[in-house]
Amino acid sequence: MVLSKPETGTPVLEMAHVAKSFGGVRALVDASLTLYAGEVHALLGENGAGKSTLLKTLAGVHRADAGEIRLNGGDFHQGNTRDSIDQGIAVIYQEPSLFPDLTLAENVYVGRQLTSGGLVDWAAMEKGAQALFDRLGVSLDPMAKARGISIADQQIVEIAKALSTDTTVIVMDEPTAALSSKEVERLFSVVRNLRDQGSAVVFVSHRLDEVFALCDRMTVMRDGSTVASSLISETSESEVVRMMVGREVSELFPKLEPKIGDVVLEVRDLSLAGQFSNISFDVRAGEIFALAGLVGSGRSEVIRAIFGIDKYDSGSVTLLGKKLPAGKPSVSMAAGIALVPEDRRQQGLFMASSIARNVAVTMLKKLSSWLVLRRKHEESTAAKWASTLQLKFADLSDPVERLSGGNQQKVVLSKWLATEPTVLIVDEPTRGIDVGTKAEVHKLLSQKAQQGMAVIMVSSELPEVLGMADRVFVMREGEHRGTLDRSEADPETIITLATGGVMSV
Amino acid sequence: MKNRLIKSGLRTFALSAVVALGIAGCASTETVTEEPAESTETSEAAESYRIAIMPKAINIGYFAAWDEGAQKACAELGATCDYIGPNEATGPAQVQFINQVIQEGYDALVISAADQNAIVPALQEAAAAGITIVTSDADVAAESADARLVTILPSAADRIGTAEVDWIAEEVGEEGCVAILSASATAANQNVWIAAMGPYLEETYPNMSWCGGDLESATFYGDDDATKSVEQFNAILSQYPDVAGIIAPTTVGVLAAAQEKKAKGATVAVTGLGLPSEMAPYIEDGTITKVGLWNPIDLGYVAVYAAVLSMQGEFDGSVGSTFTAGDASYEVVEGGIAYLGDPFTFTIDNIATFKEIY
Amino acid sequence: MKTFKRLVTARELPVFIALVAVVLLAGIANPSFLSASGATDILLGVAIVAILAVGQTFVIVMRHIDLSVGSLIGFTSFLIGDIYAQGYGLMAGLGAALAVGLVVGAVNGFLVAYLQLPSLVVTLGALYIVRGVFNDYAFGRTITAAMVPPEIAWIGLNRLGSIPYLFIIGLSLAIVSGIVMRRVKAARDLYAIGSNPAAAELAGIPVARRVFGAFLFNGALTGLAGAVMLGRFNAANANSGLALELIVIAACVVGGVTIAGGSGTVWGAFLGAILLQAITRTIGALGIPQFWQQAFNGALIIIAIAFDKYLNSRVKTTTIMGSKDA
Amino acid sequence: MRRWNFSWDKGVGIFLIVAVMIGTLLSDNFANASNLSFVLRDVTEFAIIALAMTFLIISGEIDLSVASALNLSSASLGFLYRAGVPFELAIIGGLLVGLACGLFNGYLVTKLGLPSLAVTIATLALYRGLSYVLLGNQPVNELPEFWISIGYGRILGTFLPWSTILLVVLAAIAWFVLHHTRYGRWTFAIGVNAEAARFSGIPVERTKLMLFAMTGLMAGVAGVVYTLRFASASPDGAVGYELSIIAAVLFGGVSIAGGVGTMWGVIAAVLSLGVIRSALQLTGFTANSLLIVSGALLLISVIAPKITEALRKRPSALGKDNTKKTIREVGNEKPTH
Repeated sequence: MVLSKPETGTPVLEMAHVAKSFGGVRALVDASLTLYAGEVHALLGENGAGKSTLLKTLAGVHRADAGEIRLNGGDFHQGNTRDSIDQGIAVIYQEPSLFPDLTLAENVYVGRQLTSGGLVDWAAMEKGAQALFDRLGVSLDPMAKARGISIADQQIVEIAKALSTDTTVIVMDEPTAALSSKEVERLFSVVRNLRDQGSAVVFVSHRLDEVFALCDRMTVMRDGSTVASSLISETSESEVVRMMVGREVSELFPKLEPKIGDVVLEVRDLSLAGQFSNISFDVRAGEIFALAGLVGSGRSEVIRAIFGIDKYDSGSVTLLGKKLPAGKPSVSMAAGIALVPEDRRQQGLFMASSIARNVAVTMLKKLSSWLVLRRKHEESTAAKWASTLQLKFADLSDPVERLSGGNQQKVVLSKWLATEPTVLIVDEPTRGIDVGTKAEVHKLLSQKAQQGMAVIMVSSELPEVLGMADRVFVMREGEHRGTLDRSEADPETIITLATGGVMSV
Repeated sequence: MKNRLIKSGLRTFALSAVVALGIAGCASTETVTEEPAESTETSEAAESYRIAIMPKAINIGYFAAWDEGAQKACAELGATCDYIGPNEATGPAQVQFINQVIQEGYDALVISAADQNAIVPALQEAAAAGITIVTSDADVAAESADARLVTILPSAADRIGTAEVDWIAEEVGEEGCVAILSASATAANQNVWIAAMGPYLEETYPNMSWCGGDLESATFYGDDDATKSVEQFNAILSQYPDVAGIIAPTTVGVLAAAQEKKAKGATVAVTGLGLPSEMAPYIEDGTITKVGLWNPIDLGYVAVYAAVLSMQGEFDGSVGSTFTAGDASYEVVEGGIAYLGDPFTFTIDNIATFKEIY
Repeated sequence: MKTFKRLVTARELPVFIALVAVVLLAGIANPSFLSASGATDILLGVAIVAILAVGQTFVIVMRHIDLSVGSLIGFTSFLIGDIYAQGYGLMAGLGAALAVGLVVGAVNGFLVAYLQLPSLVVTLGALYIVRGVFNDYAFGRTITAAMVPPEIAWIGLNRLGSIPYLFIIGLSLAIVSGIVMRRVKAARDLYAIGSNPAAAELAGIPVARRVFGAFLFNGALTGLAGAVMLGRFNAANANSGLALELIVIAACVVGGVTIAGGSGTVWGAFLGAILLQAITRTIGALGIPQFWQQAFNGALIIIAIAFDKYLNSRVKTTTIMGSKDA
Repeated sequence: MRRWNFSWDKGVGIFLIVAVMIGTLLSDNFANASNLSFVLRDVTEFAIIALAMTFLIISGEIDLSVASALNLSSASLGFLYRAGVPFELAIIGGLLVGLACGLFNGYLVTKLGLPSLAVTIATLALYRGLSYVLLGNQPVNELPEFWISIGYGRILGTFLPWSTILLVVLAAIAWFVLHHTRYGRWTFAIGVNAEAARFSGIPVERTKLMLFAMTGLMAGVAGVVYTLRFASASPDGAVGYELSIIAAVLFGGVSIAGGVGTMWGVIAAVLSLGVIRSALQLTGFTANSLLIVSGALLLISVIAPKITEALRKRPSALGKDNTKKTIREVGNEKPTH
């Protein structure tokens, strides 16, 4: 273990040698985390390294099998989620968990509503929430229902929730995954503010640039154990990556020389009220075409409309000279379009179903002779793709929910590559995936493009866009702002186009 | 009371145990067939017949009295009678029990038809299996009369209908409009009685009429359900604020109407067919002046006699043939029907006696 | 201004407007409908369903359902009369009714909250078991007016001015429950649970205990409501309360308590029950033939659900993650 | 290597065998051809609708209006026949009405996006009401002898009711479609995660509409069988069947949360309930006992898998299984992880 010199004073939180097993699987072997007041502490590691389990132990979701947890020098009581909250632990999960039917004010105070005389005091909660929102510099109506507010706002509400009690430790599990850079900046200023007021913040992210921009110290985990802990200023990105994966990652963006062919997909004047308008572009065989822009700029909506999930109001989508009907995913799929969606768990997978069924779901027709579905073919197809994509699994009949995030994404990719699409659309293909698998996915996309597939990629990670794309189509507020060739694409230009000229990072 | 509850609980537990463990033993712990009737030794019955007594539904109080009469006859005749039937008064539910009667090889079936059509094929199958079938209280449809040997009904249909019209006429002073609160729209008995009421009222009482102008607009269906009957009673009042009287030719309906009349302090006159035990409080406090009903005990009693006598070869059910049950004699008329006689009426004068009986 | 805005956007408002419209329509067509006795009819008729709808609301806002209420209320209404008739008195009967209600509620609650079984299946099973035990217990016996405790009979028969006491019981219950659901912490948890069960767990809400508590409350309320039912009909038999559960759920749905959980109020459910009752009565008052009544009821429930959907989709803004179908 | 997993549908199969054995032991009148024919005939309508309901519940929806749709189909048949339409055409009319009922439910659920539980409570009242509108207080009887003999009679020289042939054919088709065609796979996929199904190019709404339509059609078929078996059509037939049918389907191991179930589990469940009813009757239990047994079986069908699951806690990297299955799937669901 590489330990840096400790900060002065007693740590706020000390988790030492924590171990936790589920059934026979050891999720935590020897995990330690030390946290001081007034610091932003990065918790790093690949998916499956044990970060989430460690944090859930702190949150009271799990109970550690062994190890010691001390809070403010005293014993930390491992009870349920309520007990952890009462001891000053606030966890903001990757996907904010608000209650859509409740008002924002009640969301802030949920489970411990303000009362007067034993009854819930709505006026006090409204006032309190308003004060918190003001402090965080956001204009949200505390009495509005949470349903429908943006993810960024949801995160702000979660932070307000954490601030509404005497919180000593705030844990943020990948809070930036779904945020635009502008929103990330707002979040960062909120977090710095918290730090300056003496809070201890644990920050989990896969985006190393953010970690280096924001955090003071970091702890790296691998395979259920803590492998390093040091000041951010004493390390470098490449060193962190090496510690996370346990080896050198030489090529995160293994871009192959493209062989651009003819136009396969023509999108003309596509509009959907309130989402995007007059979007036109061509995509050629063999190219990787990136849609860039802030979250909420309409990128995902455009590709959803192309695939047919949402019905566009006007315009046309033409594939290989054939016009596709609006709002018919099954037709688009049969015609040769594939969509690897943004939300893997909710949109990409049938979590409780087997790996084989997940892979085969897009090609049931091909696997049937006349009406009869041939199960042997289903399994052999799944097995073929599993080995092609180097999927790690025990049995093809295992439910996909037992796989790690990266392997789950491979299953989604398998099911779409199996349809041998002309156009492969990927929406945030590497979100929440560890560095190792990330490189594998990039390599795969490159290969497929080189073999003649047209790839449309939506990504919020600039390095990914710059590293992979042959052309970059930048959107802002539902409109096309410019198209850049690989040679002319650089972070500044893209951000300028995406933000309307105001540089924010 | 407590014992019953405990018994029910134990039975539930036992049943659950059977189900859960799939073991056989429990089923023998307890069965709920009627206690065998006290075996008064009889001289005339050389062989002991097994007879199934099947009500429309076993949960209806009226049929408990009906079964009482049947059991009495069985005891007198030395027959073994089992009271079996569904817990919902529908034809399809009854068919499952008719099947059981066939399967267990009963000699005879005395049944009150819950549905005049739906049980006919099942009855025909039972007859084909050699089971003597007597309907009592409620018959099958006239077109299917050959599905049973004979039916024992309280009074001629028209007589029940006209009697009820006479009762209401007396109460409203032969003036004003009258509505009907019936059982379900498809209840065969009620429909026949109501059909007889229609012209009789118009012809006999010139100053009386059906609310809304005709029989159809005056008839409401409470489906023999307490809640719905009360609702329909109120519907009558709101639709015809000038209604003078309501005839409820069903025990559930008349009870609901009496209760609602009392609750609202309504002035409308109510009469119909009611069980004395259920109607007694309302007759005693003056809410209701008069209701009528035949004696269900007699219906059950006579039906068992008809079945046994037929099996003994002393009665063939043909039109004009006669048989004797207890101290009365009955003749089969057109349609294969034997009638008990005019319905009984209950007023403040005799209710005290009858409320103890049924 | 803010208060006014909240009033206008409240889900209960359209239910209330519909109710007023229905009553006016019927009143124009048939003036007797608007009389005091016409109102008394509706109020008396609605008491039982309204009370059960109040209890059911506690369950439905948690994304659960309780189908056992029809069997249970029938059983306890019979039990109160039977125990009184056996000479044990009114309080023993009410005690037994409460006890049976608590037992059924506790079993439902235990299976749903702690074993995490689907409430639809559990309470459907309870519906059958309770009805079976009840029928076995009643077995052809009926509770007649003479067997009804006089206090209960009195409450069932009398009224304050033209408002029946039974309705006052229902109304007070709805008012109190409404305040509880708005102002008591534990009751607010029910909304959180129904709105997002997983998040409720993470927010430190004792989900299992709350779910158990709501079922227990509904069981106890339904058990005691047996007394109201007995007072209403002054009689009981083995079929009492049959198929009442679906009417109760329909009343909740019409009143804006969404099946998906998380939203709806006790007051809405109460209004929904009155609206359904008023519609039933209106059909008669308008002179629509008897045989059309049920068809109209069904059609009107569909309209209510569709309207609810329309209202919600207007309020809802599309989210970035894609809007969900309801 | 494949583990042999205990699943509830297998339990139901075993239960059916045990129930037959117990019935045989306890009553001399149980195990014979004639009783088998009674049991088969009694479960036919339930079974036919249960076949379709299985698909519907697996897809995450529910239909409470089936008994009313059955009866509306029967009432329409009777209405048409009484109006002078030839009986064969009236049968087709009844089937079409059943189909229309299902399509209407499906339209409200898939096109207007209304929750199926609420919608079908409403159409339960609507379809029943329409039966009354059609027939009023006059049931239709005196149907053609030939058809009644088909409805009630047995295949010449055997104990098998004619309706059993229909049931066997429909069950075979349903089993095949659910487990051996892509349409069955779609049904499961939609039940597990409708949104992912949509993103996988499965026509979710069209499939659900079809499932509702098929459920309506099967209710129509059951309505015709019902009419013939009881030789009449009346406005108040088949009351309350909906909950019994749903109970049978759930007892057969279909999860109310959707995505789980087998056709043969459901068939075994329907037969088990018929067998148990018969055995209870023949051993002298009342109809009330059957209610208790039905309820207990339903509870056991959800409790037993929990217990077996708890007994062999499978190793899971996810830790606490947080997929709490509730009624919510009937409305909308957004699983949170």
